[in-house]
Amino acid sequence: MNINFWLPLMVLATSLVSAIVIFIIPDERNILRGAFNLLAAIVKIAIVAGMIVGVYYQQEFETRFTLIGDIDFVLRADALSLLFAGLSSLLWLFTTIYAMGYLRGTPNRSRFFGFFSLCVASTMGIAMAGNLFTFLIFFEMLTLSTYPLVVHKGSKEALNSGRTYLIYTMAGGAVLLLGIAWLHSVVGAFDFAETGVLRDVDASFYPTLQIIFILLIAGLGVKAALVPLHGWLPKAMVAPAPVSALLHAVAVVKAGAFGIVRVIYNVYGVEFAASLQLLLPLAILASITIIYGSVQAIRQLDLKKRLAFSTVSQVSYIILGLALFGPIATVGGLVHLLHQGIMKVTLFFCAGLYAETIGVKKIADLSGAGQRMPLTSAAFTIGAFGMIGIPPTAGFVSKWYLGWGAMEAGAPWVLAVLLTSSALNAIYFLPIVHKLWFGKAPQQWPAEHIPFKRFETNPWLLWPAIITAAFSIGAGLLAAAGWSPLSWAELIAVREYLP
Amino acid sequence: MSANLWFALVGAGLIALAAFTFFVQTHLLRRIFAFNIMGSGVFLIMVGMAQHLRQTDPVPQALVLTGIVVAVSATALALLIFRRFYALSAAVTLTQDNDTLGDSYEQEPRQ
Amino acid sequence: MNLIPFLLVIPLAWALISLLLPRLPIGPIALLGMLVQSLATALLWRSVQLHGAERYAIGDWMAPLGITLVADGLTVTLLAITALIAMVCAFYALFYLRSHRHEARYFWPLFWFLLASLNGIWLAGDLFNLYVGLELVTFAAVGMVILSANRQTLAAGLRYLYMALLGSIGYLLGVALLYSAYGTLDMRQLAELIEPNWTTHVAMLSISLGLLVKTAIFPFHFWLPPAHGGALAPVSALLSALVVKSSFYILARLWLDVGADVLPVITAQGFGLIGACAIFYGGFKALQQDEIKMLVAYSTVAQLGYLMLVFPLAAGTAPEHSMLAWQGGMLHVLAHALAKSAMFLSVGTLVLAVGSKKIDALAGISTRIPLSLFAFGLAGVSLMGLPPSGGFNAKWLMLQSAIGSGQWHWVVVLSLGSLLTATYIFKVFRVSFDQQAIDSGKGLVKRAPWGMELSALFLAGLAIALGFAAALPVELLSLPEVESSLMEASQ
Amino acid sequence: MNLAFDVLLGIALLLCAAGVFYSRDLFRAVVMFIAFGLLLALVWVRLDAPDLALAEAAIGAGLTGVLMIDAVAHLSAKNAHHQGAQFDQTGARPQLWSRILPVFSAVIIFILLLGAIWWRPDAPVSLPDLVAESLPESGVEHPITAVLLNFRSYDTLLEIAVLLVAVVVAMALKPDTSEPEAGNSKDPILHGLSARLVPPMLVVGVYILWAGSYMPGGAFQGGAILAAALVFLKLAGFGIERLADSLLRIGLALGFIVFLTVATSVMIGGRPFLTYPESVAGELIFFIEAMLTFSIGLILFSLFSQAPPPVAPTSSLQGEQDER
Amino acid sequence: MMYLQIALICLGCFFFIVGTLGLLRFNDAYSRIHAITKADNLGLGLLVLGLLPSAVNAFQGIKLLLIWLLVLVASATASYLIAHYLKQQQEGDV
Repeated sequence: MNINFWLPLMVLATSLVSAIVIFIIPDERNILRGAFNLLAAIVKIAIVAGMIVGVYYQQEFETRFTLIGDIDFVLRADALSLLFAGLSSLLWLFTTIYAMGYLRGTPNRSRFFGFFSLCVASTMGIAMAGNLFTFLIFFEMLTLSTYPLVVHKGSKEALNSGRTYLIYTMAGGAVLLLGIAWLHSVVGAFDFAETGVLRDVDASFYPTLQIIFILLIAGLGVKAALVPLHGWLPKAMVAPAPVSALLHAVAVVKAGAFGIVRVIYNVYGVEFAASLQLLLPLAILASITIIYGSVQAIRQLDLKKRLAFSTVSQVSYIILGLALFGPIATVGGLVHLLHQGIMKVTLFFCAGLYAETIGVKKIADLSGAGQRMPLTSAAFTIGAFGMIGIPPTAGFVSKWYLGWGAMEAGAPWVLAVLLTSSALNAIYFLPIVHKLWFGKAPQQWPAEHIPFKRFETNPWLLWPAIITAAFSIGAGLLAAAGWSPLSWAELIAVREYLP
Repeated sequence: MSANLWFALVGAGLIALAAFTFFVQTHLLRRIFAFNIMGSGVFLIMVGMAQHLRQTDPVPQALVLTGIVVAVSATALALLIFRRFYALSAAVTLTQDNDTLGDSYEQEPRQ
Repeated sequence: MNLIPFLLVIPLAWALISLLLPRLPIGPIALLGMLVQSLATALLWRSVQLHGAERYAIGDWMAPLGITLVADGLTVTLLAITALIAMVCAFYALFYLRSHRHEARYFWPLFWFLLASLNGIWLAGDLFNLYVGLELVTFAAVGMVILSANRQTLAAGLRYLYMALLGSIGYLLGVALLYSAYGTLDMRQLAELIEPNWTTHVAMLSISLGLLVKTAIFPFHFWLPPAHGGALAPVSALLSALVVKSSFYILARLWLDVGADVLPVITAQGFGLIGACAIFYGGFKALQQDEIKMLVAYSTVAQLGYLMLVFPLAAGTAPEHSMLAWQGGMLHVLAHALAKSAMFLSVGTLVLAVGSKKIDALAGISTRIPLSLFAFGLAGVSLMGLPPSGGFNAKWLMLQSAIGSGQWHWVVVLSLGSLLTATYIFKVFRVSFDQQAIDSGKGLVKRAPWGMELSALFLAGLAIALGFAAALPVELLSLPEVESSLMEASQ
Repeated sequence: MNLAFDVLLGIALLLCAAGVFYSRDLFRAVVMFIAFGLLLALVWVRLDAPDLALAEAAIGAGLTGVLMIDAVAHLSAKNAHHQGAQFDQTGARPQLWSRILPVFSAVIIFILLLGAIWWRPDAPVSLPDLVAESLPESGVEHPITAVLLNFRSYDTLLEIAVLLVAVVVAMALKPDTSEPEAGNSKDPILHGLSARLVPPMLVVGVYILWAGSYMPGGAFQGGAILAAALVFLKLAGFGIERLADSLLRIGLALGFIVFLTVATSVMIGGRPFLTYPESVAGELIFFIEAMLTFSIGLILFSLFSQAPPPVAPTSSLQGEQDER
Repeated sequence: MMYLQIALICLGCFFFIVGTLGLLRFNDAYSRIHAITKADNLGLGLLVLGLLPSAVNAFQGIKLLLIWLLVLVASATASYLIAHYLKQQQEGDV
């Protein structure tokens, strides 16, 4: 029972404990609550970093105790889980800072930050789940803790969008539970294994395994916003900016994608899944989502709605990468999971900044915002370029690997999909960038809350956006460096495929 | 066709009759009658069948004795609640249709 | 000095104390009694866990003549749950009854009689003894329902009493037929002697109908919502969590333990069918309620439907599937008991603080009484069967049994049922997050005493903890006593 | 010849029951119900169960009848004649359902019971022999008292608890702001009769209690007669129900307390619960029975006297205030 | 002796029948009470007399007589009470 047993649990505990403490702190005590939040985030990043180093040197971190019958509760930090855990704990720190600035003076702050840390706890749990049962526990906990955040404003519209969110996620959860229960009755209790568990199941079960795969993907697809199941994402934009930034760019959406990664790689094993002809339909579905997401994004007038639809399409890049049978495509998919997170968070931060400082929500009246808020617009431009996949940014790296993987996997049509979607991205992002810098500024901004003091807006909001923009460029430029997300993704891919 | 069996059949008849009344009558007092007579029917079956073609069996008789005492306390309890309910609402039946908490009795004009 | 009789003597003694000496400080006396009771239960739990099931002949007369008390794994678990929930409800009632002077005088004697009869039922191994126990439970429960003697509760009490009496007559008729056919009243001896013939089938049918009426399963459910909705909060918590389960426990014992090989498959599927109807009917009705306590009462009607699914899953299927179903069903009894009592207690606090029973009066309480709402939420999680809770483990076991034995229709019922539960639980949540109501400041909210909020939270926490620590009770539930009968039954 | 009498008795019983259900006037239904009780007592005699005959006559017909008459008397004139005789027109149920289904279900019940009674298998276990066999150790000659107070004494313990709960609920229901009920007018003849009749009733009650250990009789029948005597006194105008509340409570629970203490104290000697030591079994049982008779008498009487008054007391009712 | 007993019991039953006949035929309540109490008491007396010889021992015979005595007193008081109640009813109404 050495330290390696307790580390995964400690990561979870930091946010669970801080959630309970924050719930109790009355609303007015900002400083105490802020201190607790930041402390928890920093401790979490430290532990995750420690584990990353440990995993790099082949150490084992695992918490395990029996739940019921032969099923046990497993929290294991392997390479893949730390990729997602690292991403979310890092971005959580910046989003907490952003949220503290964003929510100053609004009611129910303790309630908000309480559920906010519960959310991070469930995301950590999802990242480090060692088997499907534990994954499901945290998957449902994520739904429960995100609902209060979506309906935080308490307005009629927020409550309705909360209800749609629930209908989708509850139904998804039920389908997922059905799949897991069926799988458990067919195969018995099992943990995630590096190269999948189901290879040696006898042939008579293949059709059932295929149906179970569809159930699992449908359950996870709701959160990964695959085409028919993405309805809740645009509606959830009614939530405050930090919520939509973090949840709908990092936590909730990525949880779905991460689940699909786990199912394909650690439950079925990518070779076995390919042999069951499951990957091709998934790839097609992902491509449809990419195209549909981008087309819808073009039609949107509201900035956050456009970003939401772009998230829908971007997440399907990851699934596309996974669905292509080949190590390089996998690397592309995995690294996009990281890059898309960083870039999308930057874009949402900027959207929140525009709404907060100059009260601009529609894309039409964004013109001339560049002069008024140069730094935010610069961050926005970097994020936009990353989305389109222009070279220096991280987006380009992942799209490059995806294209290369597609060629290597012998699916040229995927390359066509990537090119058209990049073009579509350009169609809906470049006009905004153009309007920002070259548009004519109106005399009076709709609602100028924060005056232009030393910085263009509240520093608490500005700095997170700038740092994440810097990260997205850094991840692009220093991709080849040892510690970059790309090399980490390659490390994972190598272990996933059979030697 | 000993006497015991006949009285057991009479008991069965009583139960059927009382069950019929329980469904049809809505007056609360009549339902207490039905419940009492159904109880007596069950007691008749218990003793009648147990002693049919066998020696007199003290065990069912003891059980029936306990049953009679329990039946009288049940009737007394039902009557108590009914009278208090009647004192408050002057209603003699419980309407089945609206089982929400609001108005769950048949209001009668107070004399 | 065997412990079993003390579980009956302690509550009866305390009932007498609280009846005869009302001027004594009720609070400490009641809590002292509960502590002694829980200690005895814990010791019995320990001894059964170590040495397996115990049989205790009262009056030293052997089985068919005298009455034997049986304490096997399931009984001990139910005893523990009863002691636990009763203790928390007693603690809650101390605070709750401060604002209900009139009811406080006769609450405690009835409370102790109820507890004594529940323990009597869990322990009983004799059919007629179960009848007298059922009657005692019903009278104490009806007494507690009509404590606040106003029109609604009296009507509800009357309807409850009439249906319960009809049910016990049906049960007594079945016992009479069984006795005349087999000559014995002891359940274990009956289990060996029982073989399918006309009298047994009619007897078991009449017992089942009687007990279904007392468990308020779908066609006979209409007495439950007004009774549980109208009663005082601790009373409805006790009723929904424990009293309704006592008749189900007898039904399960009779069908799955005693008459396992007499249970025809069509009857088992029939039970499952009315269970499914109960789940959907209860869910839809709960959705339409505009009073919070009625909503929770209808949710009890729905959740009882889940219990009835144990019969089709456990009867006539392969031994390991029927064992899974038995464990799942009994775990659902525990999880629902904890979650429902937590929900009723938290609703009691909310109603007391907000002053009205309407759901939309609860608007915006998430900021003012967060603890009770949090307890309601945790209890809701367990009712919905969402993962970290006891309810989820029970649903998981039943799903495994249903999938294993290939009964897909029950799988669909299980999943749709929990979705339906989610709809009416989140209906309450939707209201509580409503910001307009908070801003418009609808009426001031009285501060609820801390004791009430904490007891609700404690029970809700236990319901969630059952999600993690389910291995202990489940392993105890399936002690050889139950396993053996289920095993050879389904060969 | 006996069979003819039994058949006649059975048919009379069924007709009496029909009379109870289908007499238009409620008061007439109660009278028929009392007649039904007495006929049933005769049936118990024919079934060779004298104890049950006594109990049925005293408790089933007597006391229940008294409670019923008291309840019906308080109903307003209109309700007393509540129709309910034919199919219930006022009921909200649709015509078809309320007419066909009850008949159909009653017939089904009867047929099922007929089959169950007719094709009854013979019982492998015979309890009466066991009772006869262990009767000597029970300390009582009469088998039914032995079963009630020794072999299955736990049932009787719970049954007394049932009675006690009924009384507690009665006390809970009595609105505390009720003014004492107007005492019955002191009717000279009734007063005189009761003064002369009650003492012999008490003697008979105690005799039946005493006889219970070797011939039909016992605690319940004795208690019922005691209750009848007390009811008689109350009706005759002796204001005896104004016993102090706590005295009444102790009186009610006395039997139960004695039973419980004896049941637990025997355990000190290492014997299981409710095992009377061999030597003193008879005396112990009689002691318990005596206390039980007293308590049952008081309980059954207070079930009659504690009944809530017909008209809600003028002061606004406690219940209403609570219901905000 | 046997024939005497049968004769007495038949006579008793005859009086019972007469009493019941009176109950059914008479029109107002008072005369009906009159008929019932008178005839039944006499009928019961004859019945008891008829059964006395076959009593097992003297004690049982005395008990039979006691029963008759009790019924006499009880029916007398009962009829008085009913008549009294009826009179009050009529005074109340008129």
